Amino acid sequence: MGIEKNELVNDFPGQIIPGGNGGNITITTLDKVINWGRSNSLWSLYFGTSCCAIEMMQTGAARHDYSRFGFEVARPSPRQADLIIIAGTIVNKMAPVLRRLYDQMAEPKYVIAMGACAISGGPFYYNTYSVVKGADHVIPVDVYVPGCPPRPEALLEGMMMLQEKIRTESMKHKVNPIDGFDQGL
Amino acid sequence: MDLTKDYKIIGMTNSELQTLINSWNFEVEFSEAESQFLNITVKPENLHQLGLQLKSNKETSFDFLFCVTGMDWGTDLGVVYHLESTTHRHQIVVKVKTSDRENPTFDSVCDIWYTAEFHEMEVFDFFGIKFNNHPNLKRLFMPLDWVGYPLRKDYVDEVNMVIK
Amino acid sequence: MNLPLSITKNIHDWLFELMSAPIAAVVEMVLIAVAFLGFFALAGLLLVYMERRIAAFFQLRLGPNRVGPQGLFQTIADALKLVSKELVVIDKADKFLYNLAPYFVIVASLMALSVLPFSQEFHAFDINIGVFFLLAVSSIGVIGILLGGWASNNKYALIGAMRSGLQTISYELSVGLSILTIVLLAGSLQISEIIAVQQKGGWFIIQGHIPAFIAFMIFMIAGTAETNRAPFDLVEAESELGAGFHTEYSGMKFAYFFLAEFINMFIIAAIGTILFFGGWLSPFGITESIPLLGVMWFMLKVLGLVFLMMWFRWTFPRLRVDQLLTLEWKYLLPINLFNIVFMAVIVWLGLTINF
Amino acid sequence: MTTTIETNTFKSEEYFINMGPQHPATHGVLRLLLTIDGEIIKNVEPDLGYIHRSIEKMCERDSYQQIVHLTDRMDYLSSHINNEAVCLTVENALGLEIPERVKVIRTILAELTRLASHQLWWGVMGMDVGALTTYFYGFRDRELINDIFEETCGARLTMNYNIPGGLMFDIHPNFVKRTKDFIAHFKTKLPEYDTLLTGNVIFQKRTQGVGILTKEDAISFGTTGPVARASGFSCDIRKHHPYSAYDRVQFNEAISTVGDTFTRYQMRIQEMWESISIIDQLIDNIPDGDFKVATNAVIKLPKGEFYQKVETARGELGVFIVSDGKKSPYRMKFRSPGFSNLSALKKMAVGSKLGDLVAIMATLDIVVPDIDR
Repeated sequence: MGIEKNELVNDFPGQIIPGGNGGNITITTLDKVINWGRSNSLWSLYFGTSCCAIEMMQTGAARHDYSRFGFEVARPSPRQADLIIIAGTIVNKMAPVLRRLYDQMAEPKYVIAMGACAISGGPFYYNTYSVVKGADHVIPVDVYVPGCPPRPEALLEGMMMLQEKIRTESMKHKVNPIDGFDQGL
Repeated sequence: MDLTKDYKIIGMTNSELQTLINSWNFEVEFSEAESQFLNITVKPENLHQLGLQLKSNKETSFDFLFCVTGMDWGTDLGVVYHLESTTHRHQIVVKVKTSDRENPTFDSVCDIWYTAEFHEMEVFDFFGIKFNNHPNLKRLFMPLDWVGYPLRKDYVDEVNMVIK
Repeated sequence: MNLPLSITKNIHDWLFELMSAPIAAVVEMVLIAVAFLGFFALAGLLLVYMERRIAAFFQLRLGPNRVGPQGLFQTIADALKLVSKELVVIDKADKFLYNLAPYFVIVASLMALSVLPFSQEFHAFDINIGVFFLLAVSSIGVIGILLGGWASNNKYALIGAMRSGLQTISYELSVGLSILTIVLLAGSLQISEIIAVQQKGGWFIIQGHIPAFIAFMIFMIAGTAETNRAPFDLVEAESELGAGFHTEYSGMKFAYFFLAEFINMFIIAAIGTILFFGGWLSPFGITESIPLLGVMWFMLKVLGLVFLMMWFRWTFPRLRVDQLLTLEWKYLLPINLFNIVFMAVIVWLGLTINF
Repeated sequence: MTTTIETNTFKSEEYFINMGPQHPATHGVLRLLLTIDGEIIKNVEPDLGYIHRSIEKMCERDSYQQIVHLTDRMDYLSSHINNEAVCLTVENALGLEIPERVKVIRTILAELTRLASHQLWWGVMGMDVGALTTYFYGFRDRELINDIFEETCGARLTMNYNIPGGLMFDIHPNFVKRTKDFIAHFKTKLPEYDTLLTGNVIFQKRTQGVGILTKEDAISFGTTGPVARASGFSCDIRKHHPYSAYDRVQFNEAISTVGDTFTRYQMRIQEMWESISIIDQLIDNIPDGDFKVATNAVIKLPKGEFYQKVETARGELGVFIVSDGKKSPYRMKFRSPGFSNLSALKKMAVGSKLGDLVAIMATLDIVVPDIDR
């Protein structure tokens, strides 16, 4: 990892410790290949709770067509999905179900919180007894897409941001996002 | 099928309805103030019989229960039934209330109007009003282990509710 | 055989010159196996890509076009991702059967692939019961589906597997009988023999005219049902059963099921090509002098039939399970039985069309 | 079909299956508890509340202007009509005289919303019975309506265009032209829907004679909208209790007496034609005038009970406001069409097969946040 970050050397204070033996090069190359595969093949789970689900469907439909990026294989089974797009409000009764779906997914798995409700509870933040104030109270979220509901273009942008995030991953330092989540880490 | 005539039907007027229902001797109270419908308030023990009569009587035939609302009037708990007749196209509102907040109980009307089965579950869920002879009275919207009845006026939830 | 350009024969001769006969034979087998495995993976990926682009074409959209030129590398990315994905271990599943099931499916379709003639010389395994072997082997796949559904310990998977069982058992009959109709015409079960007959007398769909055409239609319907594709995709009916029999499979195990579906489609289309459209023969013998072009003709015909099956999939609604059985047992089977007699009479009276 | 021969050697056993909350056919997060014998459904029990957002409780603390915005998120496919329902209730309670211009614009937008909703329903209906391509055809036309909404209201889905007293701002100058273009376009595209799905033999076999609801049951279960009208229950609010500009347009109520899945499907296709005709009649005759009447910044309804029903794409939406004279309602109740329609599901689905259940659910056209509120 250290070798890649040469551009930081000039203005980085103190001593830089080089990455060491050549094993890293193999891993980073392999990382690149695998990240390329993972980022270009994000299969999402059929998951939409409310209004945002319609905009998510619009994103998949003919005009916006997220299949161009290879996202179109929506899987009904969490075992085969890589991505949950939380499209809509999460309420107290749904939260354990969402957590269970997330736990059922196979690693690596990613989460996009789509819309104000999934980010913070949105319009249902005040005076409500049943809404979870943000999906990140339940599962770790990678990308937040604001809007109520976000336009399809915004969702596409969010998905491409997720692709960028995946491209920076490294197998060596890979952590399961759920580790320590329940303890508030 | 020519249904155009059907749209112009206006059933009995409120005063006609009032006279007719008065003749059934159910000890009901009438009120037309502050509402666009004729409101009748009935005692809980007469609710089921009145409902049966309202539906089966040929002149009223209120066969379409379009809205069931649970109510918390501060002291009293109650249910408001909005009824319409699909043949005569007149409408009426039936109210029933009780001051028992610990264990409010009414008779179920879900054998008269099937739709009441779901609506009564909703009222039970939000107001804790129980219904006798209901086939499957349980919480419909809230988790089964939820404590309290959220739409009552005295409901407080400090964990989930952020009051603005 | 007198071939002007015989690649396989040259390799064969060269190998046997280089080493002793037994070793050369083993090396040859390994080479062929590797070639088939490579073809299997490549064809699977290409078919998935083709399916997605064709679906997009039917659905007024573009389909994958960002990963690589025109999205050609899309399925490679998918494969890479599936390989690197975690294999979920199901706690209450029957682990041995659960892990065995994908291999059943994949091995069955690989075995069926081995007898297909890509051209006169690219024909790995020309046994004298070729068609019978194809039929027998291709129905092993359903055992994998049944096992997978049963061992997953999931009710949706179980319903899917049971549906698959009844579907395959029913439609196997129609596939078999419609193939039998053509075998009556060909007089042989050997695939090279079947194609040789067509080389002399024209493709069977023309030679056998009416009964052959009926047989072809039944074969395509039943073949689509065999591969569990829409409108017969009850096994993994998305709106009913979620993911169907492979609900609990993840990563590469799921990819095996996924790939096998496409390879099975390829095999059904290939059988259709061999039996009805003259295999690697060119239309009117226009390129008979260049046998290597047979590969192109064979692939063109097969992809044509594959396109037809994809067209079915993206147009028709799904059948219900009782309608599926009604269609087979009340319509296809009687028509098929009558058709065999019809064909036998035509062959007996010599009423076939011969060029 | 449903008779079971029970012997000791060959005994069928019912089992229990959990459909949802995350399931492709439940259109969101509805949960169905199914008891199944083989493929035949013995019992259906809906479990709701997976998207219950306590809108009725929130309304008790919100001002009337704020409540309008919450209703968008209930039945998000008829969001404009939901807004209209609340606005009409408030306006009637205040006794406001609404300009004709507002009434006509509201009606046109409501019908466009209905078209958009039915287009989406048609696409998803096809998907539920296995014809995936319909989905894209439905959305192709829906996008055009969304463009019109976006230009005039500023949003594609949750429009917030109505306010008590009128509209938030005047229509966009392009509105009339674009709507006319769309109607002309859609008139040529709607027959495509029939070609692709209605005429398909498999589709007809799948839906005809399945999930029959009699007229008596339809009334007793309180079903409304296309579901009830397929059974012969004339319940179109636009006809029976006309509001906005519906009293001055000519249209037919789509109605039939068969009551099976296929009829419910046809009702909606027919309603699309009626919507087109309503828009055709109104689009050239938008009267000039104000786009709103002035109201107080803080609206206080008089003490009393107010009920208003409107016809959304799914059926009758009732808004019941109990006011005690303050700036927020004392109790607000939404009578949602989907909730009552769903209660009839058990009646329709028991005895049919698993595949039929999906088709029946599709023709109920359920929007779960509308049911759960």
